[in-house]
Amino acid sequence: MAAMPGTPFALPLPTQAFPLILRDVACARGEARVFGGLDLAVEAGGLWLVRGANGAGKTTLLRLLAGLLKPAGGAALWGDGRAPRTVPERAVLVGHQEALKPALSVAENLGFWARFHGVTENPWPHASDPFGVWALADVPVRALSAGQKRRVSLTRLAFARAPLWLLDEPTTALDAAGQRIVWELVALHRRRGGAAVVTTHAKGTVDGANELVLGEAR
Amino acid sequence: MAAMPGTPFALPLPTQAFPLILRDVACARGEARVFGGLDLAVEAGGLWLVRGANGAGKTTLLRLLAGLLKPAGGAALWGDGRAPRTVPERAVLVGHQEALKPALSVAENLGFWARFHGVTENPWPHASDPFGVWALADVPVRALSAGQKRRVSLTRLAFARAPLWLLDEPTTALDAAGQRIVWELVALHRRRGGAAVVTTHAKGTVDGANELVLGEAR
Amino acid sequence: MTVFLAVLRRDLLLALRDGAGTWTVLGFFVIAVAVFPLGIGPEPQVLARIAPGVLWAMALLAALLSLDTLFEGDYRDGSLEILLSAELLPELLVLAKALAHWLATGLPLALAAPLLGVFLHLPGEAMPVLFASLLLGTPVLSLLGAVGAALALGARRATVLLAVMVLPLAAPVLIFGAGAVESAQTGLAAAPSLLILGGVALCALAVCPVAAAAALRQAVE
Amino acid sequence: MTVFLAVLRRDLLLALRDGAGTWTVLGFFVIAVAVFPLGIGPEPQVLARIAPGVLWAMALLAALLSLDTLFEGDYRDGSLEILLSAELLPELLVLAKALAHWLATGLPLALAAPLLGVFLHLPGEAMPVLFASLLLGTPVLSLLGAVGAALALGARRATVLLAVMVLPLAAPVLIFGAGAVESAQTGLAAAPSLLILGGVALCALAVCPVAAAAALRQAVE
Amino acid sequence: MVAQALKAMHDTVLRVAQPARFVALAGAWIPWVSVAALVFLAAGLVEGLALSPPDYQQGETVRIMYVHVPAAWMGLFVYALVAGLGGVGLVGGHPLAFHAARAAAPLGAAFTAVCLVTGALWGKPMWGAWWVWDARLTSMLLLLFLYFGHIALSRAFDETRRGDKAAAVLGLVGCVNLPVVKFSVDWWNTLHQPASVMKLGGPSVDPAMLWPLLLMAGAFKLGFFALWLARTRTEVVEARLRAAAGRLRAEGGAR
Ligand code: HEM
Ligand SMILES: Nc1ncnc2c1ncn2[C@@H]1O[C@H](COP(=O)(O)OP(=O)(O)OP(=O)(O)O)[C@@H](O)[C@H]1O
Ligand SMILES: Nc1ncnc2c1ncn2[C@@H]1O[C@H](COP(=O)(O)OP(=O)(O)OP(=O)(O)O)[C@@H](O)[C@H]1O
Ligand SMILES: [Mg+2]
Ligand SMILES: [Mg+2]
Repeated sequence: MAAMPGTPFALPLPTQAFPLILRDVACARGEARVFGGLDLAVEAGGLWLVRGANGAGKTTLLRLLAGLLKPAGGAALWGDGRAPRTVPERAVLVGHQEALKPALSVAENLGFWARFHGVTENPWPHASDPFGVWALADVPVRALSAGQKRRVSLTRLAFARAPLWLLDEPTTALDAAGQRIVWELVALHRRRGGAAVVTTHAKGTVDGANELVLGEAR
Repeated sequence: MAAMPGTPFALPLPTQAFPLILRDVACARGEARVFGGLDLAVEAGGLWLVRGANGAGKTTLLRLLAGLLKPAGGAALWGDGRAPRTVPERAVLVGHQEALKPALSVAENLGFWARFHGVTENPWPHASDPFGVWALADVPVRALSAGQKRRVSLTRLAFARAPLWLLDEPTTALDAAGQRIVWELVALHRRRGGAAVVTTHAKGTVDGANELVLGEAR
Repeated sequence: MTVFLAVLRRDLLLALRDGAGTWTVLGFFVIAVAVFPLGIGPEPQVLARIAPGVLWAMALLAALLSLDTLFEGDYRDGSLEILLSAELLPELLVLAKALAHWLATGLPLALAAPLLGVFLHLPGEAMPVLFASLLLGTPVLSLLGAVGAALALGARRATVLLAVMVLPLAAPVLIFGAGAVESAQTGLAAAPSLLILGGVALCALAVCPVAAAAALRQAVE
Repeated sequence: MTVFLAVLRRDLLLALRDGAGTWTVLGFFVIAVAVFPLGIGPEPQVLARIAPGVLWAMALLAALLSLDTLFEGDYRDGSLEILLSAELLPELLVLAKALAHWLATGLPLALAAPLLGVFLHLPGEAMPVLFASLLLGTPVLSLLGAVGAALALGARRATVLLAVMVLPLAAPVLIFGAGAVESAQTGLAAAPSLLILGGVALCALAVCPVAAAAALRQAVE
Repeated sequence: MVAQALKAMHDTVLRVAQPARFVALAGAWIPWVSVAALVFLAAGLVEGLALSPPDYQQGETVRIMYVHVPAAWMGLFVYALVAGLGGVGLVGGHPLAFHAARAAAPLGAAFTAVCLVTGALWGKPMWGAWWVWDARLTSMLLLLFLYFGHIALSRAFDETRRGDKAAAVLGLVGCVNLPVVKFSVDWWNTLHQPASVMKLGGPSVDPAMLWPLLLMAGAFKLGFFALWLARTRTEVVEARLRAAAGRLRAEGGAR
C-alpha cells in the first residue's frame, strides 16, 4: 500500500469531539431486542474489536454508532454532548453492503464518493490508492470479483475525513494482502488521532485494541 | 452439529462418475482471459483447497466445474467422458450469492430447495440441521444477519445428493462455530465418498487436502 | 416433476408475497384504467367506444411490466444457475415459471377486467368475451415474455428491451383480443377472433419454452 | 453544494447508463402510446378525441414506473445511509434526486410527446400546449413521487403502494394537463389551466422535499 | 461435381471471411463501391428531380417516391440480411457474421426511418394526414421497433458475443413481420397503394418514372454496401482491440 503525502491521510482530522460514550445502551431490530446494558467509550486513537456469534448484534451496534439506529434504552453521546444522530460526518461506515453501482465503472463510483467526501479534484492519481484498484478504473463494478468489489468499497476510507471508522467485517472476501492493508490503514488512521470500531470473526488481535464480545446467545 | 441417521448424509452417494479431470484448461470472463494451462483431478473422497489473490479466478474455476462456464481452451471431463455441462445434478455450488428470497421465511426458502433436491417430505425435523437455523424458521430472510443468511444458504448442502461440492469461500461471515461446522460437514461428505472443491482466503489447512494456488500475477 | 411443482409453488408464493407480483400488476391495471376517464373526460359514449382497446392495452402493459422480473430475481441471487443444473429440462423450468406468472398475473387480470369494464360503460354482452379473450391472450403474453425476459437477462436496460422485443410480437394478440371484444360490443360474432387467439396460444405454447430455454442456457454461461 | 452536484451528476449518469432510466421511460411511453391505435382501431377522429388524455395518462404512468427506483437502489446497496449522514440537508438530497429524475425522465417525456401526438392525429395547434403542460406537470410528478418513494422505501410491494399513494395526488395535475391540451385542440384558451399547473408546481417544490426528507430519515432507522 | 463446386465456394467464403483477410479486402473495395454509389446517386437525382415528369394525379410530390420507395426496399432487405447473418452466426458460430449483422442493423433502421419520414411527408398532401394506422404503415413501424430491439439487445451485454446471439434470435423471430409488411397491401384494404414495380407480371409504372427509381435504388444499395463494409471493418478492429485490452488487464496486474 502507499499512502503518499498530500493525500487525505496527511490532512488533520477533526478529533476534538471524542470520546463517544455509550451508557447502558439497549438496541432493538424490528420488535426484537438484540442486546442491552452495553457500556462503551470510543477514545481518540482507540480501536475496538467487536466479536460475537452470528446474529449477536455486531452490525446493529455499528449502525447505532453511525446514528442510523436510535438506542432503545440508555444513551449514546459524543464528547460535546450530541447524539450520533445529530452529528453526521463524524463517522464513516463500511458495511456488509458495498454502496457501489454495478452499472458504473470503478472510477465513476469512486469519483462520486470522493466528491461526496469533499475531494473536489479528480481523486486519481492525487489521492492514495491503498488497495490497488486503479488498474481496474474503467471496469464496470458488475464485472468485478467479490474481493475486488470489497477493495473498491474500502477505498472510500481514503477519501473520508470522518474521525470515526466503523468497519463491518472489513476483511471479508479479501486475500491475505488485502487483509493486511486493512489493518495497516486502521493503524495509520489511529496514528493521526482517529478511532475505529471493527467487527470481525478472525481470531488474531491488534496492538492496543480493546475487545468487546457481544451476547453469548445465538 | 448433528447429522442424524436417516438424514441425507446417511444415504449413499452416486460417486461412480469420479474422477473429474481438467486438462490444460483455460478460462475467460467477458473478453479477458482469467487463467490458462490448468490441470486438476478431483477424485472420490478428495478435497481441493483453492487459493489465490482477489480476482485470480477462484470463483471462475468453480463455475467451470459446475458446468456454468465452458472452458476457453483444454478439456474438462468426468470419468464417464461427459463434460460438466451435460451432466447436471453432479455438483452443488454454494457461491458468493445466497440464492435465497428475502421475502420468504427461512422455512419456505429451505423447503423449496429441499423439494428441489428431491427431499419430498417436509425437510424438518427429518433432515439434519447442521447450522442450527431451525430456530429462525419463521423469520423472513430479509431480517437475518449476514452470518445467519450464510448459514441458511449452506444448509442446502444437507439436502443435496450431488457427489461434488463446490464451495466458494463458505466460511465468509460465519462465526468460529459456524466455520468449524463447515469443515466438519466437508469431512463427513468425504467419508461417504464425496469430493469438495473449496476456495478460501484463510491460512489453515485440512487433513489430506490438496492445494491449488491460482495465478501468481495480480 | 417435483421440481416443476416446487418452482411453480415458490413463484406463486413470491408473487403473492412480494413486489412485482399479483398486487402490483392488479394495482397498476386498476389505476391505469382509472386514469383514463380523468384524462379523457366522462362521456359514456366515448369511454364505451375505447373501452375494449383501453382494457386490452393496459392488460398488455401490466403483464409486460411484471415480466422483467420473471428470471431476473433468480438470476441475481444465484438461484437460476442452480435451477438450471437440475435434472429438470430447462424447457419445463420455463414452463413452470411462465405458468406461475400467468396464474399470478394473467388470470387475475382476466378476472378483474370485466369489473373495470363496468366503469368504462362496456355493455354487459361484451363482458364474457372480454373475459374469454383475456383468458386466451394472457398466456401468450406470459410465454412470449418468458422468451424476452430470458433474452434480456443480465442486460442493461432490461425493461425497455423487453418491451421493445415483446410488443411487436404481441401486437396481433392485442389486435385480435380487442377486436373480439369490439365485435361483441357491436353485435358481431366474436368467435373467429377468439379462435385465432386460441391458435396463437397453442403455437406459443409449443415454440416459446424451447426458445426461452435456449436463451437461459446462454445467460448463465 | 458539491454533494448536491455530485448526487445530481451520478443520478443522471445512472439514468442514461442503466435500467430504469431515460431509455426505459421513453421506450415505455412510445410503446404504450403506440398500443392504443392497435387496440382501439385507426379512426382519426376517435384517436384525436382521446389523444390528450392518452398522452397525459401514459406520461403519468411512465413517470410513476420510474419512481419506485428513486431511492430504492441507494437504499439496497447501502448508499442512502451514507448519503443521509453527510453535511448536506436531506431536503437538498431529495431535491437533487428529484431534479435528476425530472431531467432524466420528465424532460424527455415532454420532448417526445408532440411527436407521438402526430401519430394520434393531434392537431398542430395543440402541440405547444401539450409540451408546455408536460413541462409544468412532470416536475410535480417527480416531486410527489419522491415523497411516495421515500414513504414506500423498503416496503414490500413498493410499486403498488407508490401508485396508490401518488395517483390521487397527481390526479389534479392530470386533469388540468389534459384539460389544457383539450382546450387548445378545441380552440379554447389553455392559459388558465397552464397557470394552475404552474401554481401546483410551485407548491410541490415548497412542500415535497420537506415531506420526503422526513420519510427518508424514518426509512434508514 | 456439384459437391465439389459447393465445397470450393464454401472454402472461398471461409477464406474471405477470415477477419484479417476481410479487413484488407474491405479496404480495397470500399472506395470503388462508394464511387459507384455516388455516380448512381447523381444520375438518379438528375433523372428524378429534373428529367422525369410530374405525375398526372400527384403533381410534383411524386418525386418523394424516388427516396421513399428505395428506402422502403432497403429497410426490408437489410432486415432479411441481418436475420440471415444472425442465423449463420448462430449455426456456424462464425464471428464475422455477427460483426456484419451488428454493422448492418443501424443502417437498416436508418433506411426504415427514412421510409417512414418520407411516407409521412408524402401522406400529408396525398391523404391529408401525416399518419394513418393501416396495416402497411403499422407493420413498417413495428419493423422499426424490431430494429431498435435488435440494436439495443446486441449492445446490452458486457460480453459482446452474448448480445450478438440474443439479437440473432430476436432477428430470426422478427422475420415473421417481413411478409406482413410486403403483402399487407394485398391482404388488407389499405390506404397505401399496392405494389407496382416488384410484382408478378412486370412493373406497371411509366418508364420515365421507373428509370430514376431504379437508379436511386441502385444508389441506395451501393451506398449501403460501402457503409456496411466500412462499419463491419470497424467492428472487427474494435473486437480485436477489446481482446487485446482484456489480455493486457489479465497480464498487467489486474486484481
Ligand atoms: C409513413 C407512411 C408510409 C410508409 C411506412 C410506407 C411504407 C412503404 C413500404 C414498406 C414500401 C415498400 C413495399 C414493397 O417493397 O413492396 C412502400 C412502397 C411504396 N409507397 Fe409507401 N409508405 C408510406 C406512405 C406512402 C405514401 C403517402 C405514398 C403515396 C401516396 C406511398 C407510395 C408508395 C409507392 C408508390 C410505393 C412503391 C410500391 C411498389 O411499386 O412496389 N407511400 N411504402
Ligand atoms: N461477470 C464478469 N464479467 C467479466 N469479468 C468478470 C466477471 N466476474 C469476474 N470477472 C473478472 O474475472 C477475474 C476472475 O474473477 P473471479 O471472480 O473468478 O475471482 P476470484 O478469484 O473469485 O476473486 P475473489 O477472491 O475476489 O472472489 C477477475 O479479474 C474479474 O474482474
Ligand atoms: N433488518 C432487520 N430486521 C429485523 N431484524 C433484524 C434485521 N437485521 C438483523 N436483524 C436481527 O437482529 C439480530 C442482530 O443482527 P446483526 O446483523 O446485528 O448481527 P451480527 O452480529 O452482525 O451478525 P453476523 O455475524 O451474522 O453479521 C439478529 O438476530 C437478526 O436476526
Ligand atoms: Mg453483521
Ligand atoms: Mg470469488
